[in-house]
Amino acid sequence: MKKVAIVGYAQHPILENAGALNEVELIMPVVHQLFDELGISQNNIDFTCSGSCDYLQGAAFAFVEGLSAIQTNPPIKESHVEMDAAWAMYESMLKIQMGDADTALIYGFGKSSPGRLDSIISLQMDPYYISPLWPDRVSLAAIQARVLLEKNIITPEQMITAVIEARTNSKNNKNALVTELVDKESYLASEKISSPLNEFDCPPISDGSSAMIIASEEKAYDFTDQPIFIEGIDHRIESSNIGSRDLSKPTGIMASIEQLKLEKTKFDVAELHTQFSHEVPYLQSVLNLSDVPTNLSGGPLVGNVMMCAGLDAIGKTYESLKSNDLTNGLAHASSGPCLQHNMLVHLEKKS
Amino acid sequence: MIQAGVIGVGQTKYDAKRRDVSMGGLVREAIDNAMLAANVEWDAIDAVILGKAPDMFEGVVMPELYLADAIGAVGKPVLRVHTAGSVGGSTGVIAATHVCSGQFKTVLTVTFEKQSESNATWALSPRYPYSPHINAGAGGYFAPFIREYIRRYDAPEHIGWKVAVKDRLNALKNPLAHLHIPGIDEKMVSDTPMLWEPLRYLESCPSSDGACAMVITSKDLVGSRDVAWIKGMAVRSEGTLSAGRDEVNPQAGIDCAKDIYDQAGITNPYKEIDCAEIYVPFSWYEPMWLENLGFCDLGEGWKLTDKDATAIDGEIPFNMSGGVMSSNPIGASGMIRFGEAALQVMGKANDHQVEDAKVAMGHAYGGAAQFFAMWIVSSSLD
Amino acid sequence: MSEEEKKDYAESPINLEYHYTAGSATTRFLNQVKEGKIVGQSCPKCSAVYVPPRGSCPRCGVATNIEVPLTDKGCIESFTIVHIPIPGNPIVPPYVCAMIRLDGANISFLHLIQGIDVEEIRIGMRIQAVWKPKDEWTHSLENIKWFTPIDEPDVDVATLRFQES
Amino acid sequence: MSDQKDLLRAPFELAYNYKRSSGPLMSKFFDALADQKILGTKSSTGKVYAPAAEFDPETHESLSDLVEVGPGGVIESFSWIEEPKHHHLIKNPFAFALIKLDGADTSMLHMVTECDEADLKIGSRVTANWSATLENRITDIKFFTLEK
Repeated sequence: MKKVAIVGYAQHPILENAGALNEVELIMPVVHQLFDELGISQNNIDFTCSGSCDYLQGAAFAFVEGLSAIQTNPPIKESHVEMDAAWAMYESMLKIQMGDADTALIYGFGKSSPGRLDSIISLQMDPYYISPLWPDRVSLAAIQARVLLEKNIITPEQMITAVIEARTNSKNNKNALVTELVDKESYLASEKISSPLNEFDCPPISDGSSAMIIASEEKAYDFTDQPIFIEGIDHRIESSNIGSRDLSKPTGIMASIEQLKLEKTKFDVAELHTQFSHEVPYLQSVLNLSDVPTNLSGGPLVGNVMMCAGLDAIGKTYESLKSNDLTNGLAHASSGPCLQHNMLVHLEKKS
Repeated sequence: MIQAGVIGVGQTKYDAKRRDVSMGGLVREAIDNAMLAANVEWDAIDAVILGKAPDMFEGVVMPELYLADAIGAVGKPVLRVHTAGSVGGSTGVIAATHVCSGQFKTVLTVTFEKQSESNATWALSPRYPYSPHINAGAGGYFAPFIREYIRRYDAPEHIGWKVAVKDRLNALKNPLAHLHIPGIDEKMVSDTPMLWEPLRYLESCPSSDGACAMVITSKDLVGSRDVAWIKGMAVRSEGTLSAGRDEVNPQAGIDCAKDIYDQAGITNPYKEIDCAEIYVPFSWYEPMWLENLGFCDLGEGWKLTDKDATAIDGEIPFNMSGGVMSSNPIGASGMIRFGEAALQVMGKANDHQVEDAKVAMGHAYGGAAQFFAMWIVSSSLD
Repeated sequence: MSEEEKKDYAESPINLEYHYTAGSATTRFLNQVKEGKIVGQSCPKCSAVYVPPRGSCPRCGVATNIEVPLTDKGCIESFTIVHIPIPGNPIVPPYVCAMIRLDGANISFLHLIQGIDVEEIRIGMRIQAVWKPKDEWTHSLENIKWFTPIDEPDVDVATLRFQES
Repeated sequence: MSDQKDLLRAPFELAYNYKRSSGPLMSKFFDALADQKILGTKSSTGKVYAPAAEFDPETHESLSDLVEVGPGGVIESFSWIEEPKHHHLIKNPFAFALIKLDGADTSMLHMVTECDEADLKIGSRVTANWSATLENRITDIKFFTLEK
């Protein structure tokens, strides 16, 4: 299989409300930042792919508006997934592997501030049996948290630790939205939103955008001396019927671990698309990351741009490997309620 | 590059309201038909690629999550594509890309729209603050480009009626088509009410429910099955409000067609392509696309239509299935073009089969005539 | 409920509330529209002028950061006559919806044409905005009631096509 | 970036009454709710999905064998909302819960109320309460309450 590497990544500062910026104004700065860093332009890009969700802003064609941020004269090879931009990266990688492109630009953008994310996420559920009950995203996550706590797969202390560490790690992340430190007392004093989850267990409503450039092995070295290779990548979806899933057994992730032969891989760093505190210890245990530095960026708990946060996990892992003496990184992207659809990306720096 | 082919195409019956099925039931109907045609079981499917137009049509956000069970994707990779009206075509391209990349052997791809769940004009352009009440629906958007085409090349008005009749007569040979209008003729079309001048009611596509699925596999797994080899595929996009765009003859369409012809080794599409399923949602887009896709010179498209070149027994048959003019489940409409092209070269198009079709083209476009997806399929690999 | 009356569907109401924010380029533009002025934005690279501006030139992929005051005169690039009612649109058909190309702009936008027999409307016809009374002006192009033909020679629309110099 | 205070903001609403047609299987499920009955589907492996699933996520088969389940069942997990938000259908404290109905192998997401958080445990038994007006929707089950 043709090798593909990440050669650049840029992230817009995560905002509580990016109202002053339309789609174009949100996307253009990160794309330009990336082009400037690499000294290239859209003319160097063979394929462009984006990830976004119309319903976040309530616009029927948010991605069409967004495309105006990109130079499209002459017309470009371009596509769009109504998913986290991690999947736009996945599609772009396939394009490179089939030989239709050597380079790809990926971008994602999301504005959760204009709408009510709780209601919007309810509409991801089964439209006959579940959506009409309007279950909010926190309650759905809380149902999984309670299963994990009840089965002693995670502990309340681990959730507190996840929150405290996320806030502490936000200092590593110049784009983090939430940087205020939290201690155990204030955590415990916080009111539950949907028990067992309180506000600290949940990600902030966030607006932002991110962009990434990937390239074939041959082309990658034209951009950088140190490309970070996608050594393995796999994603799986689980049932839409959360009542038929064992919420303490991540069958999709386990299948990906087996597919990628990750059981014995020793990772140096990991970034997980864990939107809620309980997901951090849960996935650390599933992915065997107990002694691996995880979410050094603070992760989604300090900034959670919908449709970007998965790509950001890959981007942050890329940055960690690039700027440190590290070799193997694991990134995780997720979609849907209770970690329904998960992607694992094994990134490697060649010596 | 790994060579790939379509081994199964499955479609639903298209209708204004498929109230007899749920959304899951609708997509499964197409999938069952595709897998039966391909003679594959679920364990052969390595990934599922889903496409549809805006989520607002059905009010389900990111529906691959809800549809995971219905599309048989549980435990597998699934990708959801949305590229506006071209999505059916670009989903086909991305599905084939999964196989051509070498990552997957056999993939299932499905696209759908259940427009009866809401109202298309509402779902496509809800009213936003600060924007004037100018929205006149998709027809209102495209009609000025059509008028400009007519002006530019001095085309007579009966051309639009002629396409409307030809596609609906073809639809009578396709039991799955939404519109079956026996006895349709140019007089009937020209007697229907004007909607968006110069477009009359019967010169416009219907709003349909339906789904289309395909099974695509790599060369080594085709075996003795009937197959449509994918000889070329491409996508192109250009910005909506870009200075210098020619909406009548978009550069993205020209470039996309050239790309697939180059891949397939086609130098004269008019001669070398046996038939084509082209995205024609309004009658006049047939002559416009004939020119844009290089089947003739600029200004000559309406003349080809006028001399019946696009009839099912003509030089370059267009939309033998009845086309978008006869069935339009928006998210699936592009994939129906791709799938019908495959059926033609597999010799499986039944009553609307073009005799001896060996090379066929599938085409989709969307947005403000700015997103394009196309492919060339062939009965032989060489 | 009799069989005939029994619906084959159930209604599922979905009401989502949003706060629309216009973004920087649009805000700049609409603030001028509120004052009865039309100010396009031009591309620093290819000089194309956009009205209404969205903040970028999609030809070049750069921000349109140069303000270009325009008049309210232009021509009809193309048009349609809408004969059917559109959900959510209060205008009573038939009405003329035209692609308006203002003088000095390099893209067109849709607006209404009135003040002429629909039979006489032509591509290339010169037109000018008819504004609502000043006290009704808001942040919307609806401040222009419609465009109406003016007595100037038609424009060859082929010359409207933007060419990079 | 323009100044936030100069920014044009306005509320708007995306509102539509979607028309859900539920197909041959789920329509039987919704019709049964009118008789205060809850149906599940049995797969070829013998597993019973409730509410009646159209497709088996394990075997991918289409399901058609309907069996009655509930109306009582056991809470498999829940989240407790002390202060309901605007979009919630119940305005008093309530839980979203996964409820494994008697006779089913999978759980149904619904709401549980008329109790305190402390009353609910994983394993608590609950039973369906019915809405006075029937709309052929999942809300025809009003909510679940603890079994007396």
